[in-house]
Amino acid sequence: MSYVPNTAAEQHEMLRAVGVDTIEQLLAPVPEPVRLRRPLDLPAALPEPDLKRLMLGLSEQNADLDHYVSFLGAGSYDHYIPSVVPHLVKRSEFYTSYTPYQPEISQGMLQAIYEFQTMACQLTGLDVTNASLYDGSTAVVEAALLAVGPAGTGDVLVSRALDPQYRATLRTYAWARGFTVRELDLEDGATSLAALEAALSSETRAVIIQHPNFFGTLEDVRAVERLVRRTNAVYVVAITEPASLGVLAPPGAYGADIVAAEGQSLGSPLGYGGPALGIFASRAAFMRRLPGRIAGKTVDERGQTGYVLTLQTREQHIRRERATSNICTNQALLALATTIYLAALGKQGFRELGEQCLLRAHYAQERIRAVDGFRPLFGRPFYDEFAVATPLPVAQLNAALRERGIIGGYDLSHDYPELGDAALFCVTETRTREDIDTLAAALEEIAGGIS
Amino acid sequence: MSYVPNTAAEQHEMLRAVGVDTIEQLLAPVPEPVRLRRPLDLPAALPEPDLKRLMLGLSEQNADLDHYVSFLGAGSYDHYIPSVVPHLVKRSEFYTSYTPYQPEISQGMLQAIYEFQTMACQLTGLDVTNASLYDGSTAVVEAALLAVGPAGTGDVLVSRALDPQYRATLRTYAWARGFTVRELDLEDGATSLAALEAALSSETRAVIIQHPNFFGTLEDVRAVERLVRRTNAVYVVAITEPASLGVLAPPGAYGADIVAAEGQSLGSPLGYGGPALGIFASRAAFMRRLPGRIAGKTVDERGQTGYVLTLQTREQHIRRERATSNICTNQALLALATTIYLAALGKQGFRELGEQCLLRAHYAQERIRAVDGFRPLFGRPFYDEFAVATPLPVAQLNAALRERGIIGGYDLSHDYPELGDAALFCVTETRTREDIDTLAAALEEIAGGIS
Amino acid sequence: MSTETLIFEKGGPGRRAATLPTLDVPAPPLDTLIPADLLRAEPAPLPEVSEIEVVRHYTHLSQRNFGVDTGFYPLGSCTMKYNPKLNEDMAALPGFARLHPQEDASLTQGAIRLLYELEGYLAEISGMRRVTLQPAAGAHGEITGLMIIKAHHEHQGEGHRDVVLIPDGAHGTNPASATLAGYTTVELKSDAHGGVDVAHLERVLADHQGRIAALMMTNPNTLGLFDENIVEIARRVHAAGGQLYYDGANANAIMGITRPGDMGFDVVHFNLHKTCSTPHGGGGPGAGPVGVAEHLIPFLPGPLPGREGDDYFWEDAGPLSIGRMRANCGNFLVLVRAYTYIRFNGPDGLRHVSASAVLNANYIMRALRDEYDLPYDRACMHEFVFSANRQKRQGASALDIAKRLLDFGMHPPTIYFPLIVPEALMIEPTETETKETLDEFIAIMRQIAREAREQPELLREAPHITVVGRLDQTLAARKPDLRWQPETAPAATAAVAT
Amino acid sequence: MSTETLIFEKGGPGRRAATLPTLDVPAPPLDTLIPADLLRAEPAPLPEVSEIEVVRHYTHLSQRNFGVDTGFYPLGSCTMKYNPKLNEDMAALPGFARLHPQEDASLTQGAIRLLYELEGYLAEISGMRRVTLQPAAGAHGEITGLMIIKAHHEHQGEGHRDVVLIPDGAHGTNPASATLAGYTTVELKSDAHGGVDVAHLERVLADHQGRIAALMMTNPNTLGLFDENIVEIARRVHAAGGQLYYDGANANAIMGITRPGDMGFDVVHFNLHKTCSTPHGGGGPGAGPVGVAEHLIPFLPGPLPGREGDDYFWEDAGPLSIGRMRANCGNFLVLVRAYTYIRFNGPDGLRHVSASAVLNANYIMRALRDEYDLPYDRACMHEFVFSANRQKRQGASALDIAKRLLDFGMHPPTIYFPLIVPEALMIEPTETETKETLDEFIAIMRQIAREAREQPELLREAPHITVVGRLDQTLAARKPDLRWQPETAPAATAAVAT
Ligand SMILES: Cc1ncc(COP(=O)(O)O)c(C=O)c1O
Ligand SMILES: Cc1ncc(COP(=O)(O)O)c(C=O)c1O
Repeated sequence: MSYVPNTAAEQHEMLRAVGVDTIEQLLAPVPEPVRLRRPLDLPAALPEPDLKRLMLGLSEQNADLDHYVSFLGAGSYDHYIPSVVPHLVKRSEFYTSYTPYQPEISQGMLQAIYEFQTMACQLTGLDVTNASLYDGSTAVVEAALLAVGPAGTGDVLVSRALDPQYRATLRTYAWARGFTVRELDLEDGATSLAALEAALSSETRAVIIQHPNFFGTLEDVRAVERLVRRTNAVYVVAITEPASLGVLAPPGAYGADIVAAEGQSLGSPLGYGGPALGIFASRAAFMRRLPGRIAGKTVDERGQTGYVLTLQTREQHIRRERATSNICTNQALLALATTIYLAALGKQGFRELGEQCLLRAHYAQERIRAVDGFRPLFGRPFYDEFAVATPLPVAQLNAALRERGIIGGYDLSHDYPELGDAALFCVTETRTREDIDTLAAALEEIAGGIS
Repeated sequence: MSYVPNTAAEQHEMLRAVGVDTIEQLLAPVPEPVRLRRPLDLPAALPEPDLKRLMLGLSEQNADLDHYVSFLGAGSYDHYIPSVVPHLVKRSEFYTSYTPYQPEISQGMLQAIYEFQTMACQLTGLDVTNASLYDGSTAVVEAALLAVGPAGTGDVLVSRALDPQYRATLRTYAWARGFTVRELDLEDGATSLAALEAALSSETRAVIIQHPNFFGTLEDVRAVERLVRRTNAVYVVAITEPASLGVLAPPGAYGADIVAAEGQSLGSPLGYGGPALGIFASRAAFMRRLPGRIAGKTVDERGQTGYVLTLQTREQHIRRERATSNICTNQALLALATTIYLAALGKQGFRELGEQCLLRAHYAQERIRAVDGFRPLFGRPFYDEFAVATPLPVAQLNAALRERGIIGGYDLSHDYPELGDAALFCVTETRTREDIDTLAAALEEIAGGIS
Repeated sequence: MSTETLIFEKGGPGRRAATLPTLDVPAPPLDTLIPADLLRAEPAPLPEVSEIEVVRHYTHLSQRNFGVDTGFYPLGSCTMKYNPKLNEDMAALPGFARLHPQEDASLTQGAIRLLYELEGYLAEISGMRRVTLQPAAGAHGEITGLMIIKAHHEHQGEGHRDVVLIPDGAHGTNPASATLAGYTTVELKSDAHGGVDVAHLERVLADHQGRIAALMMTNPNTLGLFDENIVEIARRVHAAGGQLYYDGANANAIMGITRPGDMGFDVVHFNLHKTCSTPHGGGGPGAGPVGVAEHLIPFLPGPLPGREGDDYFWEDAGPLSIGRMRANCGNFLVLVRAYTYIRFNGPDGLRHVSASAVLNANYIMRALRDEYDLPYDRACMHEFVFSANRQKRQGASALDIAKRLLDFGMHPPTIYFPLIVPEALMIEPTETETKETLDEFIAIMRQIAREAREQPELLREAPHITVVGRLDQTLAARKPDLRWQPETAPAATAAVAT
Repeated sequence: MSTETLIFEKGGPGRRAATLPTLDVPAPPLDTLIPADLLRAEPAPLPEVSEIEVVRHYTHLSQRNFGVDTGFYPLGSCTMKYNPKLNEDMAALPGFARLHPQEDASLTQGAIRLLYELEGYLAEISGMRRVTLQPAAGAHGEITGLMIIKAHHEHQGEGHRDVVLIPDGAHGTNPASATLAGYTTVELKSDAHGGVDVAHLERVLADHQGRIAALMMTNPNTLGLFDENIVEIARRVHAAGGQLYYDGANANAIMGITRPGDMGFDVVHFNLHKTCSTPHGGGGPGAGPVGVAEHLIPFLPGPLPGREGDDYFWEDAGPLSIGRMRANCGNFLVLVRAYTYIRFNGPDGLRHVSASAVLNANYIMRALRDEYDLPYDRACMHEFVFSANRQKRQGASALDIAKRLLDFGMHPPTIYFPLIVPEALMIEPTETETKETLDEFIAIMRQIAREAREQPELLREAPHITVVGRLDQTLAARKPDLRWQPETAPAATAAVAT
């Protein structure tokens, strides 16, 4: 099967017009030694009904969050997506279009990107942003690359409370590009200011913290800024949970130079981790060094307002090896989803979202800390995630929770063995009081059973 | 909550413009004695996320056919709906539009109806058709009403092998309108020709048979026609399973005057029985007596082809009490779905669909008749349904099948007690050989268990 | 975009889109299973097109259509309000959409429960006792309600009651339904206030003494006016032995404000595709539940959803029931949407819906009444009717005004209905429109009124920017072309380019 | 439709669309939980709009956009083929879409299995041994592949290899990725046949002896031409100690016909958003899996999906791995679509896809070569490049031709790429277009060629029928306006009409 419309008879007619008898003849430029002279070893084609049945079966071998109560966060967040968002994103004029290189017939997508850029600025308090990057982790990488510049050398200081996957990604790029990543130790679940002060030097090109950090803990972002300003380093704030920006001060307000964020939280499904949405915002000074595509407003020859991709001389298709980044295909459709999501929530709704996550998480922390053997690991303020010391290994705890239809917190023991048995619980607006009480009761039961 | 956009402040401003202080004042024409001075006694509003959770829960209290293997037909058929169908039907320009009374901005819907009308003619072999009726049962009613004419009297002969729900509906309308319905007895699962011959008279306005009939059995449609032609009666063929038209002769070919069909089978979800789609096709002679809306092709002042609703002088909004029917809102969106469905299957695919249902049903009948105690009730040719005598009450049999995730055949004992313990099995292209074999094995097990 | 060929003119022999399941059962020749004369000789001549052709064709058709999501749709009597996307998603849930109507009640507890609860909600909103969800649309509800009345009268031994009274402003379905139910209709005149002329009613009741079966009316009526005499009217009709039928097409004006049951009505139909915002779908499907007062319950069509404790079931109709009005339990997936809508709004929300609909209508009426004639100058409910008499004299009819609105990207109002207002423009903004949209409409309508004065030909020649211009309706009706036919031999059409 | 204001210019204070869950937990003042200086003083100034405003606004924007479902999109190098609707539905299944990446493997067996099998399919199609599904797009695949090569060389003690060879026709991402991976790039010239100039390659290899890390190339290349010397080229680069990197952007030409692995490539990336028809989404998301030959497996990023019997799991990367390329396992929902696509087509279907893509390209090339200059006159693969040199002399550039196509409802070809062809028009019809569409395109292109001769200003002034005309790119770049700001005080903008 295939989606090729033309029949054998029609293809024959076309071949005649081309002046050959068979498609084989057209393939003559492919030399015989490299021709594949057997069928590909793949499963036989399946018609749509059979395939749908197979896929439904595969999908149902997974525990979807409509049917499991989950307390996982750790970089990916389960927020409710209003029905309007997919309805509009799935307009085929959007999702079947290419990058809007022909502005006259792409005003819809271009205007939506311009709106996305505006909202990203509104949330972060920064001046400029682009049309999206791959995800939060690569956005952090791009921030570091911007900071180290064309030379590609120097130090990048990174909090150990930056998402471990982001740190791993950054290390990979740093190794290839040739700059150094130094990790900053933690103190009570936040970046140690002493460690930062000690690490700063004239070689420091960037300081990267996450806020709320990987533990959900709020960093002392203003103190960090004061220290960073002693050098010429770029102050990068990573955000994996931008729903927090409903209530937390915008990074622009506390001096961040760049925000590198993961936007999945804002209107895109979890999707087992992808596609995700890299958001990159910065001060105006970096405008001509930004990675990725940027939409701008202009006028047409008739004087009408219109939108185009602009500042393209930063990009690979113009600058090639001297481009600020190699990104080409990005995550435009997720940027569109985020734009619609934020428009739907709006000024008031987005604030309430931030509040609800915060309040529910705090209620959950209260409930869990009341269970014998569970103890908050850190004393600092947090947003919608918090780390808890557990009376048994988290793997064991979570296995017992799974039997009750609950997906427990993220097991911190792999990434932070020094914390002992510890889990990171996330509570968004989608978790009801009942869900939380059920979790607490289950923890009680499980912990009780072992003691 | 509500979908009202204007805020209290904005409504206030509007009230000022109207010249009143409160909406209450605008409601003054509603006299006090009939004012409702308490809130409606309804459940409190639910925000979208809570409501979605509630609805998902309700929906999952039902056994959907993605998760149960079903052998139910009896008027509603489980065919595979290609993904393209809902994708296109859900274009909001279609589903949020009203009846296309303003043709200049409704060419999409009007052209689709014109295509629907064409396809309905192609399938039935008749000349004209309308833009849809409510469902198959009311389409049969409209056929009878057309036959009895404005006088509203006379006899309508109806096969007892017409869907029992259709007969019940027809009886209701006949009582109100004042014509007589006489039911024709059956012989080996088909309309008795002798009974028909005996019942025909100068009072006979219509003869209504179903083909394939309620038992899936094929009627002797040509013999019926010969008998009907001895009178001036209208020969009406009802069809509940139009997928059969992929392989069966079109009713126009064997002399039917009217086809009254249920179109759900062609591209609409089962939806617990509704919305359904009434298809009504007839010979050209009845064109100006057809019920419902009709789209026609014409030209605009610039000479361009365009489509309009036409022959409206038949309709209630023009002719009021002398209209051919009272129908107004119809099932346009389902007609659109059917049009897209039939276009997607196409000439070849629709024929194959017909073949597959037929072949799978025959395989199933073979398998079931091989099970001890199960015996086909009738010896006549059938399409994708067949009646089987069962060795235990069908209610009991089906309860046992349910425990195995199987939804058994339709229990015939209520509508046709004379048949004893008997079930009507339906097998469409969506039932695999494995499904059928599983059913046979289950029947064996269940029947074995009782003997 | 300016033309789109028919799907039949696309593709070519052998093309196809959908694929069927792998055939995994024996496939003997069909004529060994079925007599050859019952088989189709040739496949039905359906289109032969590929998937991309199907998709582009119907995408293009959609682009030639206007919906609520496209723009303002102030179509009086039709209540073209915003159709919530949530409701679409709920109706598509497999547990609703992939449900067979003959499944055992034990397998459909959620569905029956939803219907049971919806029945209760509609009863409460209308002030009725029980509600059948079977009718597929408003007109279907009408005939259902009238049959219930007929059965009631027959049961009372008053089967001779054969007259149904219908106000002159009524929708065409009212008289058509009455005929279909075997009744004779008598038209009631409107008074100078736009309500039922009570004196005339009195006369008609006297003229048809003993024959009055029912009065059918809407309130607010099709002028958007609330008939203040309703209690009196009800009293008189009841006194004459008639039943009161409420055409609920205008229920968007009254939720939580007043109830037909409290006004004295015995039967009510809803148009859920209006009041509860289920999409009109280009003409349907809708749903037309019918509520009745206590004394009419025995005559309801069946079955009805029932409940005992936590168990939901279908209760067969009793011996007095009129019987079935259609197969199965109604337009279930439409009912799912209506249920979702009611649960989303709640009691306060529904009242806010109606109150806001009334405000929006009055706002437009007030802003335009200097430019357009207002035959009944009173506060309106959720809609109102202008007459374009003045513009007609200036050279532009209601139709011309409607067509001119198309040039501004707005759907026109309903025109030439109700019949009692010459050059009627029936305007129903609904509650889901913003003040800005209303203001824009007002500005455009003022501009059009000015154009009617200054250059009426601009209106007569409108629309100017649509994909087609005014279409020849006469030709369409005189030489009906109702289906495509291959122009010459079928083979020739196959090669026509996309 | 001719303008659409920004979402920020709509609505007004207090309006909102989405509703949040009922808050059912205690709600102390926020500043009792979080220090006030970490809190936002004012809510972010997002739009304040109702649901109908959101829906109409983005519906209108969509109507101002062109997609594959709208019409022909012969955009060279981008493979704008039909995006099957089935694939969209499969990616939306809750069991895929509502899955958290940190769920235990025991809860995600279906997902891991899908990825495990997809890896196998891609390995077979490319002739590679293992494949990482992590990269988010082609360019991300490129840098991943180059890092793998770098790690390999370092492991061999050849970390000094710092030169990546890139043909002059290459896509811009190739050199950009090489820089990002810490390499120096050297451009390879094309020969008169449009392939790599083997003599020049020889010289370059000699000039940079011991420094060659890799050659990156596409085959068919960006001219749509298959480089017949590929085996020889591979031999020489390998002999010089370099690795061969295959840019798979053009893989739509080769499925089942030839395999990069068999040509001698060591690393391959796929653009699933091209070859496997996952939608481009107006610029993304895509997916750029990278396959490698046996010797490079240890360097792949991790984790990789693993299997033991019926059990699927994630296998952590080994000690030689380059590490992570991003968070989580890749653009999973894109991979679901690609998996569905491969299973639908099967081995014969995929070969038919590529063969048909090749046929369609040759068909257009042949039909238009008398009107447009064909710099390399050979049978092409799935795309080809014309030069509009002739038209340029007549007064109409490649850009003008592109803009003129818009007037006919078609998307233009890629223009001015590859850089080695002046006034390039790069045409890739893909296999999902009908003969009729190709014929229509041919006819339009012939008409445009005639117009270029006879009235070039028609082209220079094109497009004539789009919602906006040619836009001022210079202004956009000189005075960048990259975000909306309230014009005066925020309060003033709230009243702007829709
Ligand atoms: C006042 C009135 N009554 C009855 C109807 C008929 O309802 P339906 O179209 O649902 O059959 C309508 C529909 O337009 C109406 O406006
Ligand atoms: C030849 C070629 N290489 C690489 C790329 C980059 O791929 P992506 O856009 O997926 O990053 C493209 C994309 O257009 C391309 O055409």
